Amino acid sequence: MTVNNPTIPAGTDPSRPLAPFGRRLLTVTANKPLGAYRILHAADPDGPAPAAGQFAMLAAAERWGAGEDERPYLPRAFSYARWVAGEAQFLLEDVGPGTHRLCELREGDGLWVLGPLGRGFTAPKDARRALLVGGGVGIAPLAGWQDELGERATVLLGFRDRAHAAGAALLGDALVASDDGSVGRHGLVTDLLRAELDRDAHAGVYACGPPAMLEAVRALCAARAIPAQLALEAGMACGFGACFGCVVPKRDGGYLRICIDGPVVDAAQLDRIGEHAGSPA
Amino acid sequence: MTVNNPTIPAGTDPSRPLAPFGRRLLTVTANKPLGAYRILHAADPDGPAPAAGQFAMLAAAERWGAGEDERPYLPRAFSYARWVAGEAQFLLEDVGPGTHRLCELREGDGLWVLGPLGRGFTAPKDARRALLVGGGVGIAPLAGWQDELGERATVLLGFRDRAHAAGAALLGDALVASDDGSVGRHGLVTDLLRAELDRDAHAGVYACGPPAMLEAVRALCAARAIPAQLALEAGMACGFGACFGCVVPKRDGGYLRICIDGPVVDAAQLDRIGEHAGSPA
Amino acid sequence: MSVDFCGLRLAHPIINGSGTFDAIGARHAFGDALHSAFPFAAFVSKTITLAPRAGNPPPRLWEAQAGLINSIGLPNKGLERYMSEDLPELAQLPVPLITNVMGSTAEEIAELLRACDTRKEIAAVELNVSCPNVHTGLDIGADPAQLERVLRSVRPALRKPLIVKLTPNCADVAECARAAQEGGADAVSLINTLRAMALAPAGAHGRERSQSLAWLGGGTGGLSGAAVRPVALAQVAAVARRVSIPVVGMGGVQSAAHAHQFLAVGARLVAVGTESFRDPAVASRIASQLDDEGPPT
Amino acid sequence: MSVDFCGLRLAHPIINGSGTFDAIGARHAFGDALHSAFPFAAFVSKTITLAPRAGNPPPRLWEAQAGLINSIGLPNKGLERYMSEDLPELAQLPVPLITNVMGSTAEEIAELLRACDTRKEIAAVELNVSCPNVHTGLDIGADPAQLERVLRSVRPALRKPLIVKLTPNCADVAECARAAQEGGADAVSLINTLRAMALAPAGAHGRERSQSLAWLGGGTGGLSGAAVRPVALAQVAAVARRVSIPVVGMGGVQSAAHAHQFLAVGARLVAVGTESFRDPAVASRIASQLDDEGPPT
Ligand SMILES: Cc1cc2nc3c(=O)[nH]c(=O)nc-3n(C[C@H](O)[C@H](O)[C@H](O)COP(=O)(O)OP(=O)(O)OC[C@H]3O[C@@H](n4cnc5c(N)ncnc54)[C@H](O)[C@@H]3O)c2cc1C
Ligand SMILES: Cc1cc2nc3c(=O)[nH]c(=O)nc-3n(C[C@H](O)[C@H](O)[C@H](O)COP(=O)(O)OP(=O)(O)OC[C@H]3O[C@@H](n4cnc5c(N)ncnc54)[C@H](O)[C@@H]3O)c2cc1C
Ligand SMILES: Cc1cc2nc3c(=O)[nH]c(=O)nc-3n(C[C@H](O)[C@H](O)[C@H](O)COP(=O)(O)O)c2cc1C
Ligand SMILES: Cc1cc2nc3c(=O)[nH]c(=O)nc-3n(C[C@H](O)[C@H](O)[C@H](O)COP(=O)(O)O)c2cc1C
Ligand code: FES
Ligand code: FES
Repeated sequence: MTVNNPTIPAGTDPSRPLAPFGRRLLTVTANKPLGAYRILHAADPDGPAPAAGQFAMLAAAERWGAGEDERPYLPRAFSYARWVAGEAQFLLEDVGPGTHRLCELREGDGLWVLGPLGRGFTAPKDARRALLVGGGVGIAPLAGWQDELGERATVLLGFRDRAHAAGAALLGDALVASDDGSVGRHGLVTDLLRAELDRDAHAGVYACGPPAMLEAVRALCAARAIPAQLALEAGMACGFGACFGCVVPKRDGGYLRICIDGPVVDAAQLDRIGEHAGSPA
Repeated sequence: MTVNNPTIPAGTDPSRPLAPFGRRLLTVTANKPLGAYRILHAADPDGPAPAAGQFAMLAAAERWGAGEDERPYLPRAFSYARWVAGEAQFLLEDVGPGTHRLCELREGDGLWVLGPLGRGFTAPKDARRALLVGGGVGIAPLAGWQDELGERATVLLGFRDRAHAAGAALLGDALVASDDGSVGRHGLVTDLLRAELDRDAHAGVYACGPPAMLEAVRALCAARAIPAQLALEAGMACGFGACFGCVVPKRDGGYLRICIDGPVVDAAQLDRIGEHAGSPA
Repeated sequence: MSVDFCGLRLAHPIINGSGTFDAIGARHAFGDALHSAFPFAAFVSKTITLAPRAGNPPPRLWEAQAGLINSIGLPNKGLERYMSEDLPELAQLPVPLITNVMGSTAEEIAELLRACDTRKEIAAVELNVSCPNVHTGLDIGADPAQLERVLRSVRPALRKPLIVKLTPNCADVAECARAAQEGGADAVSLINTLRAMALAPAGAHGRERSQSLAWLGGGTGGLSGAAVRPVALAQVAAVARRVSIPVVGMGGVQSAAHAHQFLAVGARLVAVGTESFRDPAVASRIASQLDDEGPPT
Repeated sequence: MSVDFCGLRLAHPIINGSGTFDAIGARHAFGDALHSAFPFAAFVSKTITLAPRAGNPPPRLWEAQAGLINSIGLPNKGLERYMSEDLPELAQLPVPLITNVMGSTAEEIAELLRACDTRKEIAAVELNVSCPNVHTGLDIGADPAQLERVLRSVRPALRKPLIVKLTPNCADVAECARAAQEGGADAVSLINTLRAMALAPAGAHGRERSQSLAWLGGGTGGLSGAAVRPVALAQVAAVARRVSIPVVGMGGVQSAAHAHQFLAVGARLVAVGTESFRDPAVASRIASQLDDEGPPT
């Protein structure tokens, strides 16, 4: 019931490139501020290119409970924001010991990476346009997806304030809303989404952000029968299906493990999205 | 039986200046290599001046299990090598995670210090000369003691090899032996001691070093009825008498807690010195 | 460094802890590479119960200092679908399969054992008498007399090696192990997780004040990982001294040095659990380092 | 934030764990400053036994990941010298004194309690039924029925509050707490250390190969400190739900936030143990931070 039964054999699903077995040691090539966030770059010359929406489990090579232990103890999950020419990019928000440690990393530091993991976005099967809806640090997986979709994609982003809205620069050309009205439209990104759907409902929605936002997107799309793919988040220990920790309830009972059944999940599979599925921002 | 019953009321024993209650945050002013060792300096403007032979419990302010935990978890004990004009000096040998972390500290870093702790050396009551006998990193407490005794002190030091023998520079004018013969006399520091005692037995011995060395010193002095003060070491959790972890067996049964009954102990109180009392070098 | 374990010839002494590696799930992540580089000398499945279980509501995880608290709640497909859906896939693994089962009565356990007995894909059965996350009413594993009685009654149902996974949440684990041996166990394994709890951090994201204090959806959970290793080592040592059957030691193993310690106090095999979450391939590294260094002296 | 505890009015809810602070020893280190800045709202002495005990041979300590394993072995002067030598000194402390005692039979315990009963310096007695370092033959604290029986028989010997310090190494600590309450305890305290073990590191300095594998002179020891906090919190919560008498919670408390957690799950007082080794004054800081923040909500 909680186990995914993919119809596509492992290794042939384009939304799911496989990870090499075992974590690998990459080198940080840059770590730059972007408003309230940071963008961490790591050279990944041999790593398979991820699909947009996939993620990796990251841990700093030093001072991350490796051998002699501390908290952070387990690796942390991060969406690939982009993967360009053998370099992975991650968008980080410092919310606790793990993200804090990663935010500190400097060029040349070691980074343990297990990935790419999970299932990414899949493109609309018809000519409908793609609405990419991101909230806070949840904009990360939309960057690579926008790159891939190109002109078909309209990007709607929401942030709490100006410092966070600076993160919008990660993507091209986006409509922005902010909670405090300091940047773009004063209000929620779901207001932007409603307006877009009112204008033209022949769309597919791709969303990532905090649980309340994803729930609003889900409800909005469900009410209008618009297909939506939601990139969920949940506390993870392993990232590869081993711990059964990262679950979200399915519409028809039981749970999905979002590390292997997601993180990108068809909204139709879900019931109301609770507080424990969504990015922390 | 294991509790010390000092005849001198607390605070009036010159070999035992009191520590302020609670650890205090000092600033590292220097950390320099000395052969295989390092000398760590920390500004201690308000700290009471220690007696030679006293020690402090040290922990780095960052990355030392403070709040979010790791090993090193507990503080570590170090003899004051010197305390000059409000600056404490410690001689460090990197033998594990705690000493490693301390060896890494840089100027400006924070250092938690609890001290001065324990009972230091006491000067010979008559005109006899003082023989200071140190082995490896155990030379540390002899530095301040030599400063205090001045000309009365003859210093004999033993090291395993040339890199360690460079530590002899911590003290003035010393006779050196090395295990590999690379520096000074080829042999043990106890060979030097035997020769000195053969030459002039009207002496008091002050020794610090690995257990086997201290045991040899003890046996030598006991055989010749020469008074000896030994600065012992043992694994410590607290340093102030709380945990009963740092014990060495007493001659007449029971144990001493070397953090409050020592670390400097009259050799006559001890039986054979086992492997768990002595510095690691 | 091949090892004999209850008549099974294993390539090395490192296996996985039940519930800490899902060979079917992991294949979605790693593809066939998982099989060609399979890290464990035998594969232990997650606990299977007669009826399907959804498991506990989230959150199911809490990171402790040098440890992990989980409150997974034994989600599984139930015996029937495990047999029909999972066994064929697990049979493709390059190593022997140990199926872990749990039942809350002797009848249930006997039924689970009988089912395992008939399937040649299963090399041995591990009986979980210890999971602290699920309230089985009576925790048979903590009471030696009851444990022995139950085992005596169910043992005839299985003609394969039976490993009893003891609970660490008991007064005298060695006595429980002895009872397991008397009751017919061919081996014992330990430790399972220590009963533990975490509170929601003040002002935790999305957490409303009205909700219960407990962070985990299941209320309490089980502690694993580095933090429990000293407890695990003491329990494994005590058990190995008391029984003559082989012991599978686990709890916080992170390196070959740790594995050595469990072998040194008398374990025949060592299982890696939480550490696989930090690196799924860690067990291979541990096994090959053990190999390089030879058996511990 | 003053607290009523068994009729004692305490300035705040933070006390020390038995055996983790020696107010007499510490005075040699800190002098009178110790008394003027005394960090605990009551002082709990190290366990006292009828006869003097030397304690275990060294080494007695092992640092674990985020924890400490000790094998001290309850060294103490014995009841008589405690009463004659230590009590007068401890009576000078600015806070009430709780004397911790341990006996291996009901008779021994009754004798200890009777002796404490006569001395007005002693405000309350804590009975240690749980120390894992010493083999008392029967570990009365782990068996609820036996615990209740012993307490019923010894309780009349003491007209002061009796705190029973439970053992965490048992199958159902809440049941043991209930038994303590039935047997006449006025409060329970927990957790004591978890039974644990450490092996000598390969090639440890000075350690000869021929010696036993165990690092600690006492063989096994008890784990305390941050690593045990999740286990402690679960046990304290379970006990507080089961009994109506006050609970003293401890195990890995390092900060006011941690103390809050124990209070939130139902502890009346919180004891600080191992963390005092990292900073002897930490309990003052915790108490004043609790005070600033007011009672937990
Ligand atoms: C698929 C996926 C993709 C993600 N992508 C990104 C991304 O691109 N960028 C990004 O910045 N983040 C991303 N996240 C979120 C990121 O993984 C978390 O922010 C990170 O794990 C937090 O770790 P931390 O140590 O910094 O904070 P933690 O302290 O571990 O936790 C942060 C939150 O977890 C809870 N928490 C607090 N303490 C604990 C504890 N002890 N144990 C368990 N939970 C606790 C609280 O709700 C807290 O707010 C993603 C998550 C997932 C699952
Ligand atoms: C009074 C006193 C004065 C001292 N003065 C000095 C000094 O001036 N300079 C100096 O360099 N050192 C001094 N020492 C020794 C110093 O305290 C130790 O070297 C230090 O504590 C080692 O800590 P670590 O973390 O580096 O190594 P650890 O790993 O803690 O231990 C080093 C040794 O302890 C044992 N050990 C290994 N693992 C553990 C463990 N997990 N738990 C417990 N023991 C373990 C082994 O025997 C090992 O060789 C002094 C000690 C005392 C008691
Ligand atoms: C997430 C998780 C799930 C677990 N599930 C099971 C299980 O289903 N059955 C079982 O017998 N043990 C289960 N365990 C216990 C482990 O097999 C193992 O006994 C324990 O985690 C100690 O080992 P470790 O510290 O190496 O993880 C689980 C442990 C974890 C962390
Ligand atoms: C070194 C040491 C000695 C202890 N001695 C005793 C003792 O004599 N009597 C007792 O009841 N508990 C004793 N304990 C247990 C503590 O009182 C406390 O229950 C336990 O350490 C958990 O708290 P902590 O994690 O804050 O240390 C001792 C603990 C330590 C670490
Ligand atoms: S994170 Fe472990 S199963 Fe998903
Ligand atoms: S180090 Fe704790 S009593 Fe000496």
